[in-house]
Amino acid sequence: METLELLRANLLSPAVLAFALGMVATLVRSDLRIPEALYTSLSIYLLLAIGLKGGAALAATPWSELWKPALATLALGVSTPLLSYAVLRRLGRMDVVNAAALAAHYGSVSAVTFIAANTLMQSLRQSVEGYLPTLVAILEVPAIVIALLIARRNLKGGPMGEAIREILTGRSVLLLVGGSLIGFLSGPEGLKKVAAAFVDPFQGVLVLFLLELGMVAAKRLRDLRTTGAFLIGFGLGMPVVQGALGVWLGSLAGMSVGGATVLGAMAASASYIAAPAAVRIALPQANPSYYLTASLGITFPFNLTLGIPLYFAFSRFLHGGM
Amino acid sequence: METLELLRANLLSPAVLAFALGMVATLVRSDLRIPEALYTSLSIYLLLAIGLKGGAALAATPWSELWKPALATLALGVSTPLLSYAVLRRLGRMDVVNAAALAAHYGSVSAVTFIAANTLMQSLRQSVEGYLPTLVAILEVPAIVIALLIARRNLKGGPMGEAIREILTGRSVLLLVGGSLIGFLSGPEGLKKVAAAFVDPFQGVLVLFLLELGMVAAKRLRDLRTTGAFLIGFGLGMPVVQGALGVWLGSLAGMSVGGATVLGAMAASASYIAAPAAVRIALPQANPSYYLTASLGITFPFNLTLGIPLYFAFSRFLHGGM
Amino acid sequence: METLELLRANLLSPAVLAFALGMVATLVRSDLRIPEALYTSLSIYLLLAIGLKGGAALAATPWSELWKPALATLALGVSTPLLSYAVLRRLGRMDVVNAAALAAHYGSVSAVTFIAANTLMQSLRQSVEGYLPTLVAILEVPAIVIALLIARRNLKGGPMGEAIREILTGRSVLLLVGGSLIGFLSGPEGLKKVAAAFVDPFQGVLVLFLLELGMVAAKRLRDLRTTGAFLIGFGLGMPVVQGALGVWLGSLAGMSVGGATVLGAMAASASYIAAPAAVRIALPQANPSYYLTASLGITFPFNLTLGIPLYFAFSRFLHGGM
Amino acid sequence: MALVARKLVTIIAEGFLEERLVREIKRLGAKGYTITEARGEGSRGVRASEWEGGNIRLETIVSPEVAEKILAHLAEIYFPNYAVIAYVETVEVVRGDKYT
Amino acid sequence: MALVARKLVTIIAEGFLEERLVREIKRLGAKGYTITEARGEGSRGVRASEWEGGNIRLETIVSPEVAEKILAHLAEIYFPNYAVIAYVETVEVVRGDKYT
Amino acid sequence: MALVARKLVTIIAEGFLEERLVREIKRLGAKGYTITEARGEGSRGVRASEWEGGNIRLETIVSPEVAEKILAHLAEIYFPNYAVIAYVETVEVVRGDKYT
Ligand SMILES: Nc1ncnc2c1ncn2[C@@H]1O[C@H](COP(=O)(O)O)[C@@H](O)[C@H]1O
Ligand SMILES: Nc1ncnc2c1ncn2[C@@H]1O[C@H](COP(=O)(O)O)[C@@H](O)[C@H]1O
Ligand SMILES: Nc1ncnc2c1ncn2[C@@H]1O[C@H](COP(=O)(O)O)[C@@H](O)[C@H]1O
Ligand code: NA
Ligand code: NA
Ligand code: NA
Repeated sequence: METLELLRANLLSPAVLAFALGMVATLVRSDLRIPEALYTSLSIYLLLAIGLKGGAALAATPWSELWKPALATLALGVSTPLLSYAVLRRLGRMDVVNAAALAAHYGSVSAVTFIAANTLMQSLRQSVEGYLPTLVAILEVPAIVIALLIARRNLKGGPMGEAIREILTGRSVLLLVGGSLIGFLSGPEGLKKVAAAFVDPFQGVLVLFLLELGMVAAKRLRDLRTTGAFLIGFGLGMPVVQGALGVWLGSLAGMSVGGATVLGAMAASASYIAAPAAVRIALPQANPSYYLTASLGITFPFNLTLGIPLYFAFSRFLHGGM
Repeated sequence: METLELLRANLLSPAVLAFALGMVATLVRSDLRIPEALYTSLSIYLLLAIGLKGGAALAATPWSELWKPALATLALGVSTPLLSYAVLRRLGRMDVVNAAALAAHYGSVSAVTFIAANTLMQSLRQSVEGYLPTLVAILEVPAIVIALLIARRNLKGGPMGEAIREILTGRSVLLLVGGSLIGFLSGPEGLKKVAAAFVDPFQGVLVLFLLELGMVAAKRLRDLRTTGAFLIGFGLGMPVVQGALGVWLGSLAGMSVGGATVLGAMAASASYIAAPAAVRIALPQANPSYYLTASLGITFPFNLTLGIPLYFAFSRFLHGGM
Repeated sequence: METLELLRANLLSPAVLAFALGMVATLVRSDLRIPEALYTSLSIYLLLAIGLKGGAALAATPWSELWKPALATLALGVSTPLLSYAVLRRLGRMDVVNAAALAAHYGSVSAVTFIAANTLMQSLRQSVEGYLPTLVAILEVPAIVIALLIARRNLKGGPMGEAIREILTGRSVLLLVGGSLIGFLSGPEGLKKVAAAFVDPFQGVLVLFLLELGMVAAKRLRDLRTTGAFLIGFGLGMPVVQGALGVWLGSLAGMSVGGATVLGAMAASASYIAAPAAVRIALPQANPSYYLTASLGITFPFNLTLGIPLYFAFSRFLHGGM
Repeated sequence: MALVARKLVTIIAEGFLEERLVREIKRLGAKGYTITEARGEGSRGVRASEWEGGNIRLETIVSPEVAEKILAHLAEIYFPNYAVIAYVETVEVVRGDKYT
Repeated sequence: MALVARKLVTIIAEGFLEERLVREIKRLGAKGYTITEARGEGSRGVRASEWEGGNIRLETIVSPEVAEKILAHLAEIYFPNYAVIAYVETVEVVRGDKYT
Repeated sequence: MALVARKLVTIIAEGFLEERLVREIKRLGAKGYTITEARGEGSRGVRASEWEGGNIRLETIVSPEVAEKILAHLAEIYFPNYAVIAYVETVEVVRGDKYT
């Protein structure tokens, strides 16, 4: 499949189109509102479902196959926040607090970008490793901790211990890890029992969720004027760099074309559930306009539309394909 | 199948029975409450699902097949509000504002009645045209605009432009049209991916929605005393006239037995999502007791139970069946 | 299957593990919150789904097969609250009001325990009688009325008539009975139409519900200190006694191994939807810490984890198995 | 803009009391009310409503006499056994006759 | 702790008016607002919003002059045709300049 | 009906502060509180909580001394960095000892 054709397939998938519809709804000031309870319910569902599926797959994965990709993920979790921080301080001349806050977001991972990457691989009939959700759990936490430590070294911030407890017990880690354990312990047999709720309708539920995300992202775009050109460049350039890094490390660790693509998308993505919550507590002085607009208004739509196909093309290239 | 048998099949369908259960819940003053978030979520789901399915079907419909039914629908959208208005002014001696408000409701269309008609056709194994959801989108808007223009000609009302913007960007038009576009662009292949969420459970979700509608309709019935006998007659008679007109025009336009029935049900139905929102803004002086009680308390239950089977019988008759 | 193996299968089912995850979430003070609208929606769904399935099965059950189990259930509904009351007054030296309140809870039935028992039977491939949901409806009401009458005889309480109306029109009875009627009237044909929403995803939905119940139950456990050791013993011992009684009566009435197990679990369970609502109105002086902690914090987790496998073992024993 | 003083009575109560409270304040003379969903903690510790779905916060603008009657009624019937509190303050409204 | 007196204006209105009301109170000088979802009953009986999703309860802390302007505006535009009520009271705040 | 004057402190804050605020007002002497979900806009423009699920509106009836302490605490810890506002007013309650 040509790269252009690939792009077309991605842009015309129900999920991406629903995201666009959400943006349109906000731009034309529609009275469409996704109830907050629905939004929260969908995010609980998606996280738990990823966990369940991943855990059941993990039960069938030998440790020998897992440790290299896990290490690669950890390396990403440590290097990407440092990289982001350096770029923001040196090139962007940003203050310590806001640079650290952004680094926490870009080092961590967005669960929805992860899902979108999986979905594209699936519709391209590219098989991916079953243990990938475990990698999401591994990637989510370290970056945030590292970024907060950087800020801490440079100034007195909010309560650090509380922020770390918040990340570890936060709903996204809890549901991912908890769901994985449930999937692992009850096994493929257990997964089969709940598949009609957690596996089959998954992609459809994602459509509803992206409708809402589109509405939120469009609201963020209104802040673009105040955040400046550098942040736009950062929000578009950083994912490409980190995505390439992720694909490359994943390939080194022996992952498949599809698996390395998904790892690349994970590295390229910026967190907008776990990170904002932790940053708001530990670095209350940081300006949310910066980190929310960049991660949700710029990087997420970029990855969803162009980024993931790009990482796939790169992964195919690294694996010797075209 | 005999008409009586047909009626029985419709009345004993899970959807109609759930509507009845909802009415009972209100009448016995049960503490059953459908959370507003669930109600809103269900309506978003239903509108999006209709759109998706319709859009995917549209992708396979040649324009030559579509234009006649589309024209018939437009004719209904223009003629039925004028007809309603004339009846209400002449026979009902109603004032301009309330007559125009009711005309907006009866000229527009109720998405749930549309779904119920489809559901009955499906269980009778009557195939219907896939482009029907497009007709719903066509029928929804014009009647409201016309009715507001009538009122405007006769008196100074609220902000007209805002009311029209409200209709066009309102959630029901947005989700129907947006969903159709998603379905159209991603095609049958895209629909298949989300079928486990948007196609298979559709009828079950409708059951939950009708449970809530039954509760709301029963509350409306309490207002019957204050609205008077004429409105009851209007709420029962108007759908029959408009339904017959719809079936007839649909048949003329070359639609199938099932398709003409559904178009009839659409014409017969009175809007209770888009129209009340627009009327509340453009004609705040109109009395909601009138238009909500008539459309939701009288016409909707009538169509759901007796009306749709009646339009089907008429459609069969027109198509030369028994 | 050995009893130990059976226990393991139950403890490692997704549903029980989700309950445990919910408890963990509360214990580590996670920010995970199940929106109240989701919780309410799930409980509406579960009750309606039980009713629908049961009603459709009932349509195929001859009266001759039903009357004995129905009588056994009624006997349980009358005897278990009296038994509980006697134990609480004699052994626990509890005051009249709180003893009656607890008796109402333990005489009535918990719908979720009922579902959990069904789920275990299903994964053990034990067929159960289709009319069981009807027995739930029969068991739910009498105990509450009897307990309130006991309290009334001994003191002046709140408005008794209102409390009874509240039970009969309460959402759990309404949805169970209403759902059964819908299932009964629309028959297996009707059920098939809504199966993709109400049958297939049922077990998955249960997982989400138990996640929330685990969170609530863990909050209850914090009250254990104030409620005292006797209540803990009561919450663990009473279900065993009543469960054995249920299994025995069910077997006498000619029910299958699986059916008698489920009836036992029903008798063993303590209500926490219908009973608290009624007690709060009729006996406002009763202390909710007692009845909610015992039923939700102790007895429910006990039944979910150990109780149901125990009743199954006993049922197998009574039916001459091992 | 002629403003008139009226009493605003706020009642915080377990959710299941809603229907009953509304009936009773209407009987005592309230011409309208507004309810928001709430949650909270007080001296009574755990309550059934915690499981049953939270508290309600009911506001009603009334004349001083009706306010007095409502408070007396609550103090007699509800304060002993139910988790209910209430407070009164003076507010200014346009169209004072709407509330009496 | 230096406290300053400000006016708290509370508006209860049909939900679909939210966007419009917010725009207008800002234009009249409000520097912020807080909204909670509400439901209620008043003299007007049944309303579209009952079906459309309830009322909102909008609070805004403003100077006495802005409070006056908001009430006058409501009384002119909304009270005749919409289900809207409003009341004012005096509250004390820290950092009074935030609200003017 | 003997009514006693108490202070009603209303705090509007980003939702994720709930747990912390409740802990602290209890420590400062509040005997109870009521929370409703809210949303709003103020001088601070966009905030994390917009995405994280809105504000809370926390009410607590306390003695004048405790009210003073709560406001001072908020002004010191929260006003600089978080989207938090607070205001106080006097209300009348039955059973004044419940709140002190
Ligand atoms: N001091 C207080 N300030 C504000 N709300 C309170 C206070 N005390 C109690 N409440 C509210 O009133 C409800 C019942 O209180 P109680 O009867 O003391 O348990 C609680 O759930 C709170 O919502
Ligand atoms: N006396 C009152 N006290 C409190 N809220 C009221 C009162 N009257 C009306 N309301 C609220 O204002 C809304 C509109 O009232 P109305 O315009 O009288 O129908 C109602 O839905 C209530 O939420
Ligand atoms: N003048 C005001 N009146 C009412 N609520 C306000 C006002 N200013 C701010 N708020 C509320 O306080 C929150 C935080 O305000 P701020 O810190 O100014 O961004 C806002 O989200 C509003 O809910
Ligand atoms: Na990343
Ligand atoms: Na129509
Ligand atoms: Na029982």
